[in-house]
Amino acid sequence: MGSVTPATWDLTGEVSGNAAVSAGLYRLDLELPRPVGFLPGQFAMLNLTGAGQLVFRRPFSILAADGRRLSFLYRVVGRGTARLEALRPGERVDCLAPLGRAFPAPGAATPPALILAGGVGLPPLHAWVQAHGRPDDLACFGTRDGADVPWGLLDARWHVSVDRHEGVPRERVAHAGLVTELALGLLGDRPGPRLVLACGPTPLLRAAAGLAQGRGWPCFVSLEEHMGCGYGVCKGCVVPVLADADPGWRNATSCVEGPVFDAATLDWPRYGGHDTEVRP
Amino acid sequence: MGSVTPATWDLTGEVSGNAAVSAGLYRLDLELPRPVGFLPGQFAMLNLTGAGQLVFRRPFSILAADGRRLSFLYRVVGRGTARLEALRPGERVDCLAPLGRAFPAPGAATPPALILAGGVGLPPLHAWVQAHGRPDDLACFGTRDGADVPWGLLDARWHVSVDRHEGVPRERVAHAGLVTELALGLLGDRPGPRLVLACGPTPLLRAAAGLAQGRGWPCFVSLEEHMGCGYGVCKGCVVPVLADADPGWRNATSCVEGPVFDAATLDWPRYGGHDTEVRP
Amino acid sequence: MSLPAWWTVDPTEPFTLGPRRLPGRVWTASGCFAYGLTGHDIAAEDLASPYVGVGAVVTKTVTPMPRAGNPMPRLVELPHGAINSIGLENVGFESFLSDVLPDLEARGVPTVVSLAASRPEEFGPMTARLAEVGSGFRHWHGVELNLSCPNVAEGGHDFGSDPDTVAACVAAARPNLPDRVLLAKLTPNVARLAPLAAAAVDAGCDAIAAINTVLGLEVDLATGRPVLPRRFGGYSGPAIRPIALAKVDEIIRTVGAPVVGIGGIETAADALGFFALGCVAVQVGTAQMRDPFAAARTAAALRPGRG
Amino acid sequence: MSLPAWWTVDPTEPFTLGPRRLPGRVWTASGCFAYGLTGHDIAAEDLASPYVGVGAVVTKTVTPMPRAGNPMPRLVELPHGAINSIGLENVGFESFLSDVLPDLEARGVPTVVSLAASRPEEFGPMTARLAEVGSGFRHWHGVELNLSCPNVAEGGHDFGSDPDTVAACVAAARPNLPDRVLLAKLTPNVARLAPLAAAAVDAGCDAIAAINTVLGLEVDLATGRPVLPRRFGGYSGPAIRPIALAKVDEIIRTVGAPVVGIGGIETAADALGFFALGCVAVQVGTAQMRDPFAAARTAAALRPGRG
Ligand SMILES: Cc1cc2nc3c(=O)[nH]c(=O)nc-3n(C[C@H](O)[C@H](O)[C@H](O)COP(=O)(O)OP(=O)(O)OC[C@H]3O[C@@H](n4cnc5c(N)ncnc54)[C@H](O)[C@@H]3O)c2cc1C
Ligand SMILES: Cc1cc2nc3c(=O)[nH]c(=O)nc-3n(C[C@H](O)[C@H](O)[C@H](O)COP(=O)(O)OP(=O)(O)OC[C@H]3O[C@@H](n4cnc5c(N)ncnc54)[C@H](O)[C@@H]3O)c2cc1C
Ligand SMILES: Cc1cc2nc3c(=O)[nH]c(=O)nc-3n(C[C@H](O)[C@H](O)[C@H](O)COP(=O)(O)O)c2cc1C
Ligand SMILES: Cc1cc2nc3c(=O)[nH]c(=O)nc-3n(C[C@H](O)[C@H](O)[C@H](O)COP(=O)(O)O)c2cc1C
Ligand code: FES
Ligand code: FES
Repeated sequence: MGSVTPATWDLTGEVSGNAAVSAGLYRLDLELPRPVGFLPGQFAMLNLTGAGQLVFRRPFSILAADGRRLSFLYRVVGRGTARLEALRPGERVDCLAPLGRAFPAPGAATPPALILAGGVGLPPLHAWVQAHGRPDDLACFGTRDGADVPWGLLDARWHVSVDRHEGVPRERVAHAGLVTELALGLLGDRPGPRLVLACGPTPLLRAAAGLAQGRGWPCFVSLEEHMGCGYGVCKGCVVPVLADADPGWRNATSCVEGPVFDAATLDWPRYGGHDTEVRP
Repeated sequence: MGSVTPATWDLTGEVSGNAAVSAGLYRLDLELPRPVGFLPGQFAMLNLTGAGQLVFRRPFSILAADGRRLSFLYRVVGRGTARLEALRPGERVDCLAPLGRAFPAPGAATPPALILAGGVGLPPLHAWVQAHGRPDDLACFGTRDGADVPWGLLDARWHVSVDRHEGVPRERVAHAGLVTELALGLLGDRPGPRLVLACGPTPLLRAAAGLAQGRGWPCFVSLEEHMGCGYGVCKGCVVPVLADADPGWRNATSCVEGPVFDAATLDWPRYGGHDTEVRP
Repeated sequence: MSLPAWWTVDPTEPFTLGPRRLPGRVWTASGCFAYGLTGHDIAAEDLASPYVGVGAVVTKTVTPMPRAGNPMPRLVELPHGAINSIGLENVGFESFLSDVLPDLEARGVPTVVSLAASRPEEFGPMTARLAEVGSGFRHWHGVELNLSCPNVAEGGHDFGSDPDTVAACVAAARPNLPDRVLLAKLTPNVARLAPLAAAAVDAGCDAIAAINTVLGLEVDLATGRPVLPRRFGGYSGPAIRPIALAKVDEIIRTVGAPVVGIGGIETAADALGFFALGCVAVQVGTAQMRDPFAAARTAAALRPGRG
Repeated sequence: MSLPAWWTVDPTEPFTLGPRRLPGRVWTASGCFAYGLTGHDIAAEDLASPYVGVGAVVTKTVTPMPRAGNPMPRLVELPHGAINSIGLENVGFESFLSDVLPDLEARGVPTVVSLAASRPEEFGPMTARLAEVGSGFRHWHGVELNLSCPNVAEGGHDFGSDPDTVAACVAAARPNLPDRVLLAKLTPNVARLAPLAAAAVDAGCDAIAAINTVLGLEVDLATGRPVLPRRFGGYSGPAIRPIALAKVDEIIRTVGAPVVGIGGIETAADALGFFALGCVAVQVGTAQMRDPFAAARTAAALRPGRG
């Protein structure tokens, strides 16, 4: 798949939009000096310029590309995303994109997709649905409460689950509970198989992988490791994948061999995973 | 004089104005949470907040105080002043003020003043003229060319000299040459003595001190040393002053014992001085 | 900053260190707050004075004789810290005893006196005189031996990097300070701090103060020459905080002695890192030069229920 | 940045170092640019590739056996730098020889191979094999002996801090590399670098590469524990630049050997500081991880008449 991947560019873009799309999520639009392509699941490494520049860029999944515009969804969790949130239109942002492996594109023989997106894991799967969505796919998005849901982004194809119901607009539906429960409920006893695609908190990814493995369904998950470079040169983002050779596993570079992995190739017991938490 | 000095406050103010007043000079207005007083010649230590914060504050002479507003004139020469220039109204600035020794206030017996201000040395002497100016004082301001002169700030009391005449408005007068030459010309053979007050590049200060010493006139100069703390605790700003005890000189802390010094007390040969130059 | 659950200490409350009760755990570092404020006071809206809640002012290091220090420029800002070659300018031990210390006592400033000398034996008579003059003083809490000023000795290498010498300095001072805290301040410019710390502790000091400045150099690009006339200087400020944490951790885990953490502390969050490793107190240096209320605000922000 | 008058060298032009002509004076540092880009290329508007004008890619240190490195997290950003405990993850010497080096040669990437071993003698056979495999290679320019990886040995202290061992490492490698440049990369985590540098030069290396990372630690305030499972890591990035300049200056002024300067270089201005002190070349590390074009843009900006 690496072969069909669009070329990677190191560009400095201008902020054309940066506003909240839900209680917890912001949308960032960048105008780049030239168009860059992407495949759903690929990401960009972003940084501020000038005094706000960070020692490392930060990885963000690409939500959409439209001509010279690249769009992202982000949550403020620390130093860098706080600075992102303060960006005003016209300010400059360094952008290295696209990077990494994408979610697989469906072929004729590919079963309908079961999409599980948690919180800020939405962008790559939203992009996938826009690019590859088919009528009998099942797209589920789960988050904490109704106010966290970017309703404007989610058309009728998306089913939403929340822990707490407040903030759900009158005209929209949101189920209670975990996104995996929602998905299983919707599946009911419809026959498989399904192509399971997941992005979000590590527990969600584990659940998705387990669900697929139990049924022998194909499953791809997008991991969110800490990243230094994002382009394969620092080895700061490794995850354990199964290997034939001793000792039965090896480190995979998640920014290049991932962030999307075939769930069956990951060494789940050895994988620590981690979720972005707001620092004290 | 230390006794009559207004209390020093550590406050965070809001930028209410920040615009060019000449080709090379900007005026910064800060709205502080409370009024602070100052004596002409005293300075403030300013710093940016957030990502732009500097390791050390920067010293700036106070141009004027009006209620809760404190005003400054500055020139962009490096990292800090470049960040100052980028400040927009509403942004926050840390301000420690007032600091240091002021120019002496004239008493009944004080001879008329001869004021020599060079370039960015204008603010403290402008403040002095506003506060203490008398009809037979002679106020001279010198800078590179006409465009560098903040004409709007200089009323009829001020005589201006420039090296290059371009940029001088039709309705204003600017003499050619050094500010000291201008002053001597204006003095002509009028009888002394004069209270000489000078602030600006080191060569100007040396010239002023020499001029006064030759005539036995009192002279006070404001020195611009690099500063760390600005309030007397780091000893990074010392200048040599004459002392009775061996070895005949001692280090004076220019942020506390200065920046204004009686020129007769400075050990001029030992004083290195330095002028702010724009870094490559 | 919201305080983490593991943090339960109020650093503005007295604590015991060696033979002494000290008023608090956030101090100002030597050379960064002179002998405290002199002449003028400074006020802020949140705090009445820079001393509020500050456990101790470690005074500028004094030497047996007065020193004029090094030529200017001797303090230069760097992008993420500062480099200084002040060269221990100070009023000298005798005028410190006659003028400065009594004044600090009179103003009720909690004081730890920083001393330096060129030979270990000198710390004997110095601490003896100090104990004499300060015998009745309630606010003089102890002595910090500066065994580590990289900007005095040429190239920045000093006697503080030899365990025997460190031990000799501490041993000379200890007997004269039965009821005051005695700290040894060590240089980070060594491969391993633990042996030096162990030597100091075995010789009887109550705590290790670490770190002093890191040997550094900056170039003036216009001239291509070092910005400091002496080429090298002491690097301080936020940039050295992770180095200080590593040194402090090395001492605490291998020597187990009480450590007063120093290095790049600007905020309560920075201080928490040192306390997390087990420091009994911290000192604020370069940040105190920028913000007279840095130590006071750090202390206030670390009071549980206040942060 | 306008280039100062004293700067007249074009760092994108070849220069001689030891027995070798190297293509340029701005290199990428080991471990910060892997074995160069693999698989994908990266383009920019000002430069066609990250290799343009780059004098050498110092490849990630390879060890006799493959290494998986340390547990995650092993690379953490700090306010003014980063600390890492990658633990020398690498493909191992044999697959480096069979797969990586020939590929770099084929792609015409100017290469300096970084080697590490646990015993000095190992550098003999390693460099012999390397010379064998690389004998005909035009783009393989030499070897950098990594005598200084603080995050491999526990606590970060390693054999690279003993002059005799340093000499033994260099002596083992030199005879096998008659026509390639040999560099010794030293650890800054010692009191004095000069004796180590002198030992390396006397043993026959062509230049000293300095500095490697500085021992550092960061605390996760949420847990109160170090962010790295191994507690310590190697501190790099802009924060350590003044420390690197001091170490480089110490070597140049006391040993007089050619030095390749490393530490916190992000821009042409940063690189100029090292050249001003007399460095023959520089390496870009942490900044290269952030910006694939960091070294290329630094080199381009340092071309007289271009800056
Ligand atoms: C491939 C990939 C795609 C991503 N896509 C998105 C996205 O579309 N939208 C979005 O909001 N976030 C996304 N993330 C997570 C995002 O990169 C982090 O939230 C961001 O780097 C945090 O930066 P910070 O400076 O604000 O936080 P920091 O101050 O760096 O850290 C704050 C918290 O974030 C955690 N954290 C730091 N870096 C990462 C990281 N690389 N991955 C996960 N947690 C981290 C820390 O552990 C800490 O708990 C993605 C991460 C990866 C690896
Ligand atoms: C008491 C006092 C009053 C001052 N009043 C004013 C004023 O009213 N308006 C104004 O524009 N400037 C004034 N200055 C000078 C001003 O402080 C410096 O221009 C400023 O600190 C430079 O900061 P920077 O970060 O932009 O430059 P830096 O990047 O710090 O340095 C750039 C250049 O400025 C020089 N420099 C740095 N710090 C100082 C310093 N403290 N004094 C002199 N030169 C320095 C450096 O040598 C270098 O050449 C005053 C200085 C003092 C000591
Ligand atoms: C300008 C300056 C002067 C200093 N003078 C002394 C001193 O006299 N004695 C001493 O023990 N340490 C001195 N130090 C070191 C500090 O006390 C402190 O150990 C070091 O700066 C690290 O802390 P920081 O990063 O918070 O500044 C000085 C530091 C600076 C910046
Ligand atoms: C993630 C990372 C990995 C590194 N790996 C190596 C290595 O394998 N071998 C080596 O000699 N140095 C290694 N280094 C050190 C760098 O080559 C360089 O010496 C150091 O980071 C200082 O330069 P900098 O501040 O520009 O990063 C590594 C540094 C980093 C940040
Ligand atoms: S983030 Fe650097 S290798 Fe993946
Ligand atoms: S600037 Fe610190 S003492 Fe004057």
